[in-house]
Amino acid sequence: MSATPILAGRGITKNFRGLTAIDTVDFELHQGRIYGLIGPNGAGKSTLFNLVTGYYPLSSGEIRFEGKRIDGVPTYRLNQMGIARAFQISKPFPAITVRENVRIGALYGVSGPRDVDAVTEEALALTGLTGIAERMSGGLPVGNLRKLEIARALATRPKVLLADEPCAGLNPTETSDMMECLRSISRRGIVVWLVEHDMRAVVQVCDWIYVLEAGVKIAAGPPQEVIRNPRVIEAYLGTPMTENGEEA
Amino acid sequence: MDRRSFLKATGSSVVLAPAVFSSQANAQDATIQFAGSVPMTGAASETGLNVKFGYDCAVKFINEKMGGVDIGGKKHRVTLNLFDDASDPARATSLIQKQVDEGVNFFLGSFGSNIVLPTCAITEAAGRIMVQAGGGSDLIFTQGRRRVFGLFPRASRQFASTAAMFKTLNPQPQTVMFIYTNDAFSKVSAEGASKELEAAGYKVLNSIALPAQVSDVTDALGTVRAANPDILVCSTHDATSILIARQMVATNTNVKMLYQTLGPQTAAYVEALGKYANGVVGASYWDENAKYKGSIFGSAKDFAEYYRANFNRPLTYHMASGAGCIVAYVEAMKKVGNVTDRNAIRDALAGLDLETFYGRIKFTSQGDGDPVLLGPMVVQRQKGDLAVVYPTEAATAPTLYPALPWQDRT
Amino acid sequence: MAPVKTEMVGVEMSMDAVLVADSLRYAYRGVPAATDISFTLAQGSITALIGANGAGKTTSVKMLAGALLPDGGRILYDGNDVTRLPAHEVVELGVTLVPEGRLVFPALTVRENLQIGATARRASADLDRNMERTFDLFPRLAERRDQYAGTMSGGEQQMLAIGRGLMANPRVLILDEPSLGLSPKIVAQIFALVKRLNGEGISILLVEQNVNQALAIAQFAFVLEKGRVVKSGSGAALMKDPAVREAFLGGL
Amino acid sequence: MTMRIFLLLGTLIVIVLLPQFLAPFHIRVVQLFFFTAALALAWNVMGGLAGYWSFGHTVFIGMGAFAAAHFVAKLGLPAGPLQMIAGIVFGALFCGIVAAIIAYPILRLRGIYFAIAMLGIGQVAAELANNVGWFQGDVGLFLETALPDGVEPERFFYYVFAGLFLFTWMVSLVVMRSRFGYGLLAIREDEDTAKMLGVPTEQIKAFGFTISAVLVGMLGATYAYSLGYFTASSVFRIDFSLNMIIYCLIGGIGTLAGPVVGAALMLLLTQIILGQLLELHLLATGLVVILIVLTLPNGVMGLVGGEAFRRRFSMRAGGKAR
Amino acid sequence: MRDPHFPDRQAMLIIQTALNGLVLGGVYSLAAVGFSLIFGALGIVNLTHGIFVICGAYAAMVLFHVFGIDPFLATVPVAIAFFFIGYAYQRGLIQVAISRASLVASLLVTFGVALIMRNLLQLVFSPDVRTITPSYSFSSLTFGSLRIDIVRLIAVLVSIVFLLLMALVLSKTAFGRRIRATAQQPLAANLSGVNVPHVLGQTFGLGAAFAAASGAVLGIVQPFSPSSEDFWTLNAFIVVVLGGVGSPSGALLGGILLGLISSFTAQFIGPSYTNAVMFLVLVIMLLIRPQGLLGSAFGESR
Repeated sequence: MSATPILAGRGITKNFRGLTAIDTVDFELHQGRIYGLIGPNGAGKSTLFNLVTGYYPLSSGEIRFEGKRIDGVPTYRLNQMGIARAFQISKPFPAITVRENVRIGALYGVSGPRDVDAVTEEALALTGLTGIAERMSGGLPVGNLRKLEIARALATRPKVLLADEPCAGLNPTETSDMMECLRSISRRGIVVWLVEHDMRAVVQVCDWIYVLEAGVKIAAGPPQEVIRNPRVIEAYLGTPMTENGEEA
Repeated sequence: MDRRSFLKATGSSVVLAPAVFSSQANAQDATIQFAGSVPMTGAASETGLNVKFGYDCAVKFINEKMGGVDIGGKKHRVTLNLFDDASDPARATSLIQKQVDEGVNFFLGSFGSNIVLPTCAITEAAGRIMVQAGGGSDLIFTQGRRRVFGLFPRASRQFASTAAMFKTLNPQPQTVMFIYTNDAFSKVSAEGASKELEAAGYKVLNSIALPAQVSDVTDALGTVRAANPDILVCSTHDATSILIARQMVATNTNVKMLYQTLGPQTAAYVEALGKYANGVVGASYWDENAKYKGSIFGSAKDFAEYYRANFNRPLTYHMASGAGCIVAYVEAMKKVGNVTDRNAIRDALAGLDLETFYGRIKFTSQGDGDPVLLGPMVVQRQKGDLAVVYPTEAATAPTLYPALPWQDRT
Repeated sequence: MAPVKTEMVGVEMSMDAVLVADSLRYAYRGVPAATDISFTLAQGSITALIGANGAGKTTSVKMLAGALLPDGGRILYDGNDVTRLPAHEVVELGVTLVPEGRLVFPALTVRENLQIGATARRASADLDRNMERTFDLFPRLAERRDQYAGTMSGGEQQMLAIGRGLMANPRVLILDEPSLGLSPKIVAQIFALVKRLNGEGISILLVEQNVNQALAIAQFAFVLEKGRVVKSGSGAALMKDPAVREAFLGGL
Repeated sequence: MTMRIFLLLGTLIVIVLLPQFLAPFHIRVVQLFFFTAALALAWNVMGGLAGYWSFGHTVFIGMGAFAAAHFVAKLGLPAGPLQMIAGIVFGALFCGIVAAIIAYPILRLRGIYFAIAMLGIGQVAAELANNVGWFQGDVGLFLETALPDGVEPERFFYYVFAGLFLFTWMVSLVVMRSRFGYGLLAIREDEDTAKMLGVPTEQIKAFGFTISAVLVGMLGATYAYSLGYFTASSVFRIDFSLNMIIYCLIGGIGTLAGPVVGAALMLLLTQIILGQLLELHLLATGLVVILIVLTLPNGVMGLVGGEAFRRRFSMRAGGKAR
Repeated sequence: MRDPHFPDRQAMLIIQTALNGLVLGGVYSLAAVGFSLIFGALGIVNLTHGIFVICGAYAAMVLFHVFGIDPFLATVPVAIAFFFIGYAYQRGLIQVAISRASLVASLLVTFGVALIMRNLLQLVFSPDVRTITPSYSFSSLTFGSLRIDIVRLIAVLVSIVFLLLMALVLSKTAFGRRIRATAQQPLAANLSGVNVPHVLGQTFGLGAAFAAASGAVLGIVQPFSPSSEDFWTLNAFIVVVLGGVGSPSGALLGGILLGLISSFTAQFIGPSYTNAVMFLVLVIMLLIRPQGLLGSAFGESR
């Protein structure tokens, strides 16, 4: 990890009315990898993502994207620079079609010349949504909503994709599909950072995992290392796990 | 697809429109067609309805009692086409435009200068005539219009008779204060009165403008108590007048004379204030005891009797003014001898000088009512009834001045 | 997978069926969500409904709970037709659904949330006793009884939602994805709790995406696909079924 | 494509020739239709596309009218078409500038709060226009057009409003097809998500708001010209604001045709009702509104956005009411 | 010219103005209670609110003139009657519109009903201005040079009683708990055994009852006519937005704030600017604190 990280945070802290939600957290994301972020409910995972995407201002610390300070930059600008996010609770634009949803991502997103139609179709194809592109997104089942969430983020042509629980509510088979999708996104040179509770998925797909508990980073490292960390087991896993991420 | 549905919409409105707005332009020879709008709903509706009842009363009398009116040797019946403008000037303009386009020649006025002004601009531009008893704003008459007549003197001249009445009071009042609603008519009339009174040597202490809808005048009354004027003049809508009077009683704000242009004449005012209405002074443009008479209706008393026999709404001067408009029209038509020559009828109206049940109807060269002949009488609530206190020759009772403090009224 | 015939499903445990879904149908604004849902919940069992997203699981349990009126079919409870009963009357009979996504009342305190759970007449007399039991089951809720539910973490909210369901004194508890979005440690606690409640005599209908763990604790399970029940059997048997493994267990 | 061009040409020809076949009052009704439909379309840019429901759009009708009247008075041009164009352009520009200034603070509000804030702004402007002597809102302003000989005012304003309607329609069409329009749509659907997708929501809302204000200001100034004389109460009217919303809702909010259809429908209905049911016209109008809501829920349901207006309490998620 | 009593007078004027404002504020709060509840708990912007208020005034007027019942006593039967009217209205019309279309449809439906009712009131009672004037409506309390209209004072007391009642019902009773639960999560409330349609109807009925009862009192305070209904709807709207949606203390605070603004503007700037200043404060308030002074009593559910 010698090169400049594409996205890095140092000393990130966030206070809400005296409550410290995130406490001096550091992280570094490098090109070509898939990262995980795990921790108990309420540990601050979504808050950290909200800080990185400029949704909340930092209380202290700094975030750098490709070496440039980006804390304080508005959300849409960050997206135009190349940071995209897929939400935990799917937030499709319900009253328009799947294709239009993705198209909005393609129309805006990273600035510069683009072929909107091509980008849209590519994102649809990559997530396997081409077949239902004309359906209203409001009535889609959870699995397709998660894919739409990813497709839309992808259409903004990001360099970094933050995915907040893309597998919540998916069964193991659908989870595997989603992981495969994330891998192919990663192969296109997009850095993926993933919040996920499905440990089997996390262990299989991630190259590096950060663990948060009560706003504090308690562990970071390759999956096999992290799942054996007693503190992680105590705080998060409950029981030791096999190297596949299944309960031992 | 969007274009298609748009086309459909446009098309259907075109197809439907003629069916819907069947033209009433072809007035038959033996009718006189009057039209216009009045506020039957909305803020001005209380007085608006009064005026409408006046119009209705005149039409009913001419058609039923007189069996029509003889013009150019032919009996003419009167038709009346009134719409509700809901106290909304824009709605009124569209309704008037509709009637102009349907070929109506003779318009009756709505109530409220803010409605009369834009509507008379339309009738004037189309060369039609309007005789009205609801718009006193100077602007109606000072913009060079030739076909708009008002039965009332313009706002700035309406206070002449009242100022003269003040001169008769003993002890002589020294100070006057104004409260007025901030609309075209009330404002101008308050300003006109203020000038007139200052010229007559009274001290005008203060003028307070109120918005159209008020829920509290306690603060204004505080100012009144602090200034302690001899006379408080309110140029306000009837609801506001009631509110002012009631709160004056409640906060024991006493003046030697409370003068309210609109309010004391109405039944609602008496119902609301009961004994406290006694002593309040107002303006009235007509009274049934006045000794006027004319060919239609006969005397003022006859009008009052006919009205009461046929209509339930309590009689106020607005009914007489409304009926007076139609009487003025008909008298002018009788002179001309036909009901179609707009120009001749306009000239006849402009030259009218004729005694009617309403008084001697004569317009100034600018179209508003003659300030002397058609200016208001001063009335006062006395023992539950409305007494004329000025002009002296028409007076039915002397002015009670200074008025008793509120708590002593019976 | 071929649809299972309705009669076949009911037969093996019709003797002690507490809740029966018979050919239920439902469509949202013309889009079918359930076309032929038939299954039974045996008295005292844990029964799982599994299936892909959009297969009609949530629609099915909402119909059972009275929150959706079926377009066709019947629901039997203790042999009585309850198809057209609205939700609050279904609760009165002893069937409670803990909905997907928890849906706690965020601006009510924990205690108030639980009090609402005891709205039904069948439960109001036992309010205090049930409140104690819930606090015993979830010490975390007892600690936070006067805190607003909206300020709690996802795991705590899920516990509150289940606790609220228990306040209604249910004979049948329907849990719609209780493990959704929860960390492995909490998920384990939830499944342990489900077993414990079942041990206390409550029949449990479990909708889960966490198919491995659901099948591990369920005596019976029904597999839904495109709005119909296509397979049924014991949890253990389905776990071994290759088609089920292929479709829901990630092929492992 | 050719089909569309034919349709467009046909529409244009109909609009141009229509007055030849109509009585003056009918011309006036169609003129009123152009005016209200254009207002509804202009409101629709923010209300329908972005989901920002303004309850006070009449503020721009009033501001446009007042700005135009005071501007031409200052300018001292003789009454005539040139003066009128100057007045209308200034009225529109003035509204645009005011909208651009208030856009950032006011558009931070969402849902019902934005709606109420706009209502408040409308009321403040109306009260000031009515009570600050300089504005002359209480005594009224004259805004006259000297027409060439032989041109009747209703015909003249028919063509003026037809032109403005077509202009507003074209602007709406361009907006809806553009990247900017998709941005508005994204804001309506979910503003936070839109930000995450790189939509510069602040700028887009402000721009949309300004466009809407410019269009309404232009229409307001023209409306004042068509009245000839107006007071504050003739142009700052809450019912204007309400009508814009109701026309859009009834026709189908967020679409291009909806506001136009809604305006045509309601205008026809209310004209009939006003003409035929003197003392009952409020009652009849109320009944019509309720019946439309109950029988045409799809027209009304539209594509409503904004959290405050989202469906609530229909727990059965579009299912049958029990 | 120097006024020797200047400081004294100025102080008394400020005190009198503040008193007037407080009292007027009580009147505003009173008229906003029902609106606040319906808006807060059901999310319905009830454009029929002013109609309820005016109907309450007319009902009290009839009871006063025909049966000689004091308007303050009349609040009780009026409230009971309007509870049932409100309940039937919500379940029979508003809820139907909401389930067929959307929540926003309720806005249109209440708009339509307001038009209809206004028209009916005009037919029945004529558009004339009416008042209710029991003997005490002309009395006032006097402290030195300070004066307070006694009717308005009673109105303030009644408004405090109403607000306390509403606060108690919402926070302390099982019924209030059900209202709040339904407001936040209707589906979950239903699944917990709450008869949601019934509770929605009851909530609306309660709001209507408060509105009509306040109308009975307002009828003594100031003249009314069918066309004054929109004034009360608009005022209630402002009060609620200022104070905070659905919160009884918010309604009180909002009303008093509005009353003070109105009173001080009338005294020191001019009565014709009161509306302008009121709305200006509303807009500024929205920009600074859109949730109102006290926030929503029903959580962040809207």
